[in-house]
Amino acid sequence: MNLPVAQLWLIPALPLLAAGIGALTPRGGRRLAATVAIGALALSFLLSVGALITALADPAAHLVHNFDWFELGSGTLRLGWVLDPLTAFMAVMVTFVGLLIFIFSTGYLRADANFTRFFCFLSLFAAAMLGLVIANSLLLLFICWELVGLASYLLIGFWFHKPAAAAAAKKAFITTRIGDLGLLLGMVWLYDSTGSLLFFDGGAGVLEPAALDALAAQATIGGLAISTAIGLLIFCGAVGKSGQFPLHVWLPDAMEGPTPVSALIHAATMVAAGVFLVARVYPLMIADQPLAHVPVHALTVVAAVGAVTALLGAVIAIGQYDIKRILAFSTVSQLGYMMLALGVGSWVAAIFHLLTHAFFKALLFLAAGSVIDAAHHEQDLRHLGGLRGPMRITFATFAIGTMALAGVPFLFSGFWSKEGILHAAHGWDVSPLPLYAGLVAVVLTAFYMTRLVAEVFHGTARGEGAAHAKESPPTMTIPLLILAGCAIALGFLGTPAWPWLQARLEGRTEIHGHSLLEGGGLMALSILLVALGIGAGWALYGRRTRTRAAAVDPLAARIPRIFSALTDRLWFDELYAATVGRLSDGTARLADLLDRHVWDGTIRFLSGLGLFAGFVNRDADEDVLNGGFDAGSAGLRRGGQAYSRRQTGDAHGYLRVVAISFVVLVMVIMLGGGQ
Amino acid sequence: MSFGPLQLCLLFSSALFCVGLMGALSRSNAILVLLGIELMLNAANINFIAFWRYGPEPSPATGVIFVIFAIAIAAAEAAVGLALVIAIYRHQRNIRLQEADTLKG
Amino acid sequence: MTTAFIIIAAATLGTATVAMVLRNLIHSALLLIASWAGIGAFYLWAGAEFVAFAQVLVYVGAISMVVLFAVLLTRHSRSEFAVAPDSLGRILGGLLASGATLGVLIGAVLSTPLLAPATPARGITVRELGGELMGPHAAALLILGVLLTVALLGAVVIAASERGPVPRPPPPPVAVQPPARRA
Amino acid sequence: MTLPLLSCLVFAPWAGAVVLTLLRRAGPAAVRGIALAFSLSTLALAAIALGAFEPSRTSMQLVERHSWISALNVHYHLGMDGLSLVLVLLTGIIAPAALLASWRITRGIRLFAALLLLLQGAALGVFLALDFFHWFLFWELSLIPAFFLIKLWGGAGAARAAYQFVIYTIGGSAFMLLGFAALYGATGTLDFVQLAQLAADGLVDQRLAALGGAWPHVVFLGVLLGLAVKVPLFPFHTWLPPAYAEAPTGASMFLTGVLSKMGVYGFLRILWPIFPAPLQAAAPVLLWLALAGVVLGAFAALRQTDLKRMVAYSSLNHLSYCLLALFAVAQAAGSAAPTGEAATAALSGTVLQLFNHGLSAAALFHCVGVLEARSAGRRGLDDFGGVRTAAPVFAGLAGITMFSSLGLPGLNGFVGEFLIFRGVFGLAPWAAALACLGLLVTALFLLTFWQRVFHGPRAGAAAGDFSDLRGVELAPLIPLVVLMGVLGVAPQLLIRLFNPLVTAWAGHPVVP
Repeated sequence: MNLPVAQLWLIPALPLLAAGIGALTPRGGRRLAATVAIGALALSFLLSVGALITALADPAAHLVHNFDWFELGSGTLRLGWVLDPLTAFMAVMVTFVGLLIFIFSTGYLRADANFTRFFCFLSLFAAAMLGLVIANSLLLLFICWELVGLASYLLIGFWFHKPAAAAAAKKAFITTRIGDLGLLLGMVWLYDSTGSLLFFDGGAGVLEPAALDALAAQATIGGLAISTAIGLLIFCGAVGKSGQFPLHVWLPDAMEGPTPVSALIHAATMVAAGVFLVARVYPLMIADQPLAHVPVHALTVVAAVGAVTALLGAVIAIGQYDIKRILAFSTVSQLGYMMLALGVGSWVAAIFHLLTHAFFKALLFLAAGSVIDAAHHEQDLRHLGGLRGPMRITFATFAIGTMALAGVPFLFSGFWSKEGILHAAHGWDVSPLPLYAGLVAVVLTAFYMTRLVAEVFHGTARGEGAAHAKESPPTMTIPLLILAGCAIALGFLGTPAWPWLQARLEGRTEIHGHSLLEGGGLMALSILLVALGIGAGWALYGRRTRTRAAAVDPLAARIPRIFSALTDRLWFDELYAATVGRLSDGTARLADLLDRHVWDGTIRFLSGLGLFAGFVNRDADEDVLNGGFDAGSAGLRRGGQAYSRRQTGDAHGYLRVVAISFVVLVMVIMLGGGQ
Repeated sequence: MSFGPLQLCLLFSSALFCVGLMGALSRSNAILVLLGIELMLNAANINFIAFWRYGPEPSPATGVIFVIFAIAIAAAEAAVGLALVIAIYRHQRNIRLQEADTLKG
Repeated sequence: MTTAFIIIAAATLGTATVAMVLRNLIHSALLLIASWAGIGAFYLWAGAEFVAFAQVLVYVGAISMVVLFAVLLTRHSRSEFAVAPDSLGRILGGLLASGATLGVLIGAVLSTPLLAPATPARGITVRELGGELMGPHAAALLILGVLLTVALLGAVVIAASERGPVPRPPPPPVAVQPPARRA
Repeated sequence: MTLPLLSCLVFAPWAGAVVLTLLRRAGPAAVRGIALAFSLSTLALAAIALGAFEPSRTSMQLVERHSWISALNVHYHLGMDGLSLVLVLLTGIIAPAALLASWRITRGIRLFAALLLLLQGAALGVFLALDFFHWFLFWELSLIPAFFLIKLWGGAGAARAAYQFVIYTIGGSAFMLLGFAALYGATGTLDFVQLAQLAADGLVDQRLAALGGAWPHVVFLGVLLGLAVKVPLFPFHTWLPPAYAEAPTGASMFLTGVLSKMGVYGFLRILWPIFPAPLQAAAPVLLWLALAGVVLGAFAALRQTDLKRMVAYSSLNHLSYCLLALFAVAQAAGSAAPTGEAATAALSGTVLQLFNHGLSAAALFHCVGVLEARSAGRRGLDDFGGVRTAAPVFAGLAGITMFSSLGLPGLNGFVGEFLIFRGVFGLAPWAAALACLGLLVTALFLLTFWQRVFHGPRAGAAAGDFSDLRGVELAPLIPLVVLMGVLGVAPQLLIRLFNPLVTAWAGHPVVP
């Protein structure tokens, strides 16, 4: 089963069609909407598998299909799609995870009045995300990039009658748009410098050597190569979308959306789009590597941002009480890992982690959703507890996800992908700091996940919801089981001993495995750190479980001030509100004041001067232009009254005036030598 | 100082014009005012004919045509004017022009 | 030649002046008719025969009639043809203004060197005049026709006595039958 | 002799106005029907013109040129190129939409419809006239119906806003008239095509210089001022928010959809081709002003609590993008750098943005008008809440309109803005970078609008009986929204009309 590249557009087109049908389906057509959406995505999944088979036949090739969008000057603006292993793996992952989450949603939202609209938006998201994945043009990618942003906005605000959801949706859109503007600028700069936005175009694309050499050769402000500057601007987009520091603040708030949305968009796919973007334009990002004179390489910035984010997300996650927020900060942290991997030069490690993370994080979110649904929308872990008994499947799958995320060795996919990243960071010769950050984050990740599992599933139920929790219906548990299977199995596609996935991504057909003992020291260290994290977590939270909701957190009892800082997310929101928010408010106020008083006032002043020259007017009090206008008409009216008093109605008088004027006129002409 | 026919005609028309003007200015009866104005119009017509006939650049028919049109318009004017006089009379039971000042400011 | 002109001018001016001074309206109107006839004579003297005929037809024939009708329609009683004497101030003002106008006009005429032509322009035949009127001036003639029509209609509308709508006779009283009461 | 298509285009709405004036007895339904038929005539005739139009020719097409006042060398000269065609199409779409949006007006509907038709004819005249004499007549004539529409059907402060609008614009136009009088004195012609040709040969500057003194500057600044007030260019925009806010919905739609395009059209048709050198000299300053319009316009919108004023400021912001692109091109016109592609992109973006802004701003005003109609004239940001719950269809269409306005890819607004940014970046990179701020703030205030009015629990005027869109309220919105989607996916439909033209302009900036 092969899918030729020319037909690649079918993959996003099918969900798009489903979204269109969903938009027109009345509220009652729940079954129809869900069937169409799931059916379309299932077909897309099959097509993606076909595309993967095509791509793996020649993994080094970038199959492209480009077409004209519109005329521009003497040429045309062209878009297109590309098929290579990166695209194909991503498409398979998106469609497969998406399919499972769609199925899960039919159970999770079974009681929601806007069920059809939910599937319409989900399909729209899937279409945009798949379009993003197959794009062979930065412009097409940007278009889909914004559309996934739109879908994210709509789905975070799905329960728009809740003010918090509406505010979170807006915050997500605006914050990511800040990054997107960088991407837009990078894109126009790239277009301006190379005259094309196609990635691969038979030698003329921007990711092909001719264009890259030209970009790296030219210098711009601050001694940066153009490719560095463009790369950094494009990275801005990735920072916004992937919730990297300093634009990470929207992602935890985005948890106001329904949980399947959090699983699909804010864990598995969309937030990973930033990583995908950097991986896609990787040739551009590394174009400045040979240049020694460049003050900073693009990838160095990527690595720094990734390291900071990985650490920051993990630290803040420790102090949270909301299940979904813990998972959200965990996502931030894991995305930081991926960026770190990109920055230290191993994009395949990043993509491998992206794929495994998509599965186990989707699993974690869906399992959390199962808990929340069973506990009547209780998300605060202080009010949960003791769910291990009533929710066996959920607990088992959640535990598998936790172990994958924490990096429990050998069996779980997260271990292998994280090892790849740490290995790459170890090999980076610029600075050891990313490695240290990654290692610290390993401990923290294991710690906060252990805390989460202990608080939610062990001990006793501390709330009404948790006390009456029952296992979720099969539409929800079956996707959990499948995802749990993948969270284990996927790791074996990329072990150091048999790195099939990495080789295919890099376009190689032969696989160079090596013994696990190579670099075994690092692996042993990280296993030790995972054990340390889990042990510490268990020691604090597992041995003596919380008994009532109001009890003080054990860690908070030990380091109260630091812990409350973590609970308040290190005050990033407050900081931004006090700086950026204030600045924007102030500018708006200034612009408004300028408008109302300075510009308008100047004009009024000028018009007042004109009026003053015309007739002195003492009554222009209220405001000069209109008051002046009124006064002007009043003056005219007074003059008119004076003249109208001369209108005596006496026809003789008029005629006399005419006669006398005539006489005067003739005399003036004659005496004035008018001849 | 001898007068050519043109000067004579012009003096004649000037005198007629001023007689009409005097009537229009000094009489209060609206009909007489209108008649004075008719006289002034006639004086103007005399000038046209005079210049047509004795002017420095005699032309074939312009003056005559002009006068014919002026007479026609004067007829119209007289008809409308006198109708107005009758309307005024009906309104205020006299035709004293100085009393028809409803439109004063 | 000049004698004829002087006689005509004197008659015209004399009748006009007297007409403007008289108190009796009927007399004034009759004198003015004479004055208009004098102007017609002047046109004949000047060789504009057609204009002379038009003058006689329009002024002596038509406008005089209109004037007389107006005079007759605007008096209170059968014998009241005399108008009230005018105020002295108004007469003086009129005299002053018209005298000044006469002065500047005469001054202007006398001080302007008017080149007399070698030969007076030849007269114009009625045929030529007709050709002119129907040729180059056809449009003006048409417009004039419209103007006259409109003026006529306007004069009729203005002068017609405003008679309100005929009052309707009051409706015959309808016999109101009280509803029959069934007891 | 063929049918004088362009004359028909211009005068058909006026004929409609005359017909409405004569039909004193017609009922409101008949009046609306007749007005709509005449209003739609533009679209029908424009479709015919579209058939006869050859995009590949860059000169004027369907030209009508007759001697009019030979003593002044004034000709009745109409012609159409890609730019005119796009704007005529826009007028053909917006004018019926504005009429439909005013369908429920009961007070003086006959006069209202007649004034709207007069306005439509005047705008078409501006877009098609090629002689300053009647171009200026149309230009000024457009003010009179606009004045009465604002004053008679407007809100509480309408009288004041209307006077301010008219006096301000007439003030600007007076300077323009002065400029053109001097230009006529210097060159002896008022024909745009001839003037542009003279300018291309360098004769306009030469002859103006012959007038001596400050005249060349006075002429240029006069024309600039007249156009700048109309667009408006920052800081000559203060008449705009009150005028747009106080006008009745239909008039606001037409004002922002069509009338605001007249100024930019004037820049492209008059200022740029006839005064290339002075414009280039002034471009650096003008670029800053346009940038201020983009950024401060958006920020000022953020601060507004009156929804109509907010949308009015967004108009300022969007039109300033057009001017930004235009000035960037003008500034770079003489430089040696190869700027052709960037200039083409910037100019294409400008024309596209004109059309797109017309669609989205008119639709936005209609949405605010619907809110007003539902709440007895309230239009404050805090007067509503949860409208999306009460009226989902309305919310959906309004949402698409807003996302189109904030430049979401996939809808029409994006393509124009992308091309403008691409062009401006190639010509003046720092300006493009700063203008990004405008994009961000636009998103911010539109989403604030959306969040406060449509989201949250039902509150304010939406708490009670708030019905969804019905019948004729949908009529103006649906075609606009459909066009937004179609043009977002297939901008080629529009671009093909003017691409050869802007390519020629970008090569050597002389129109036509």
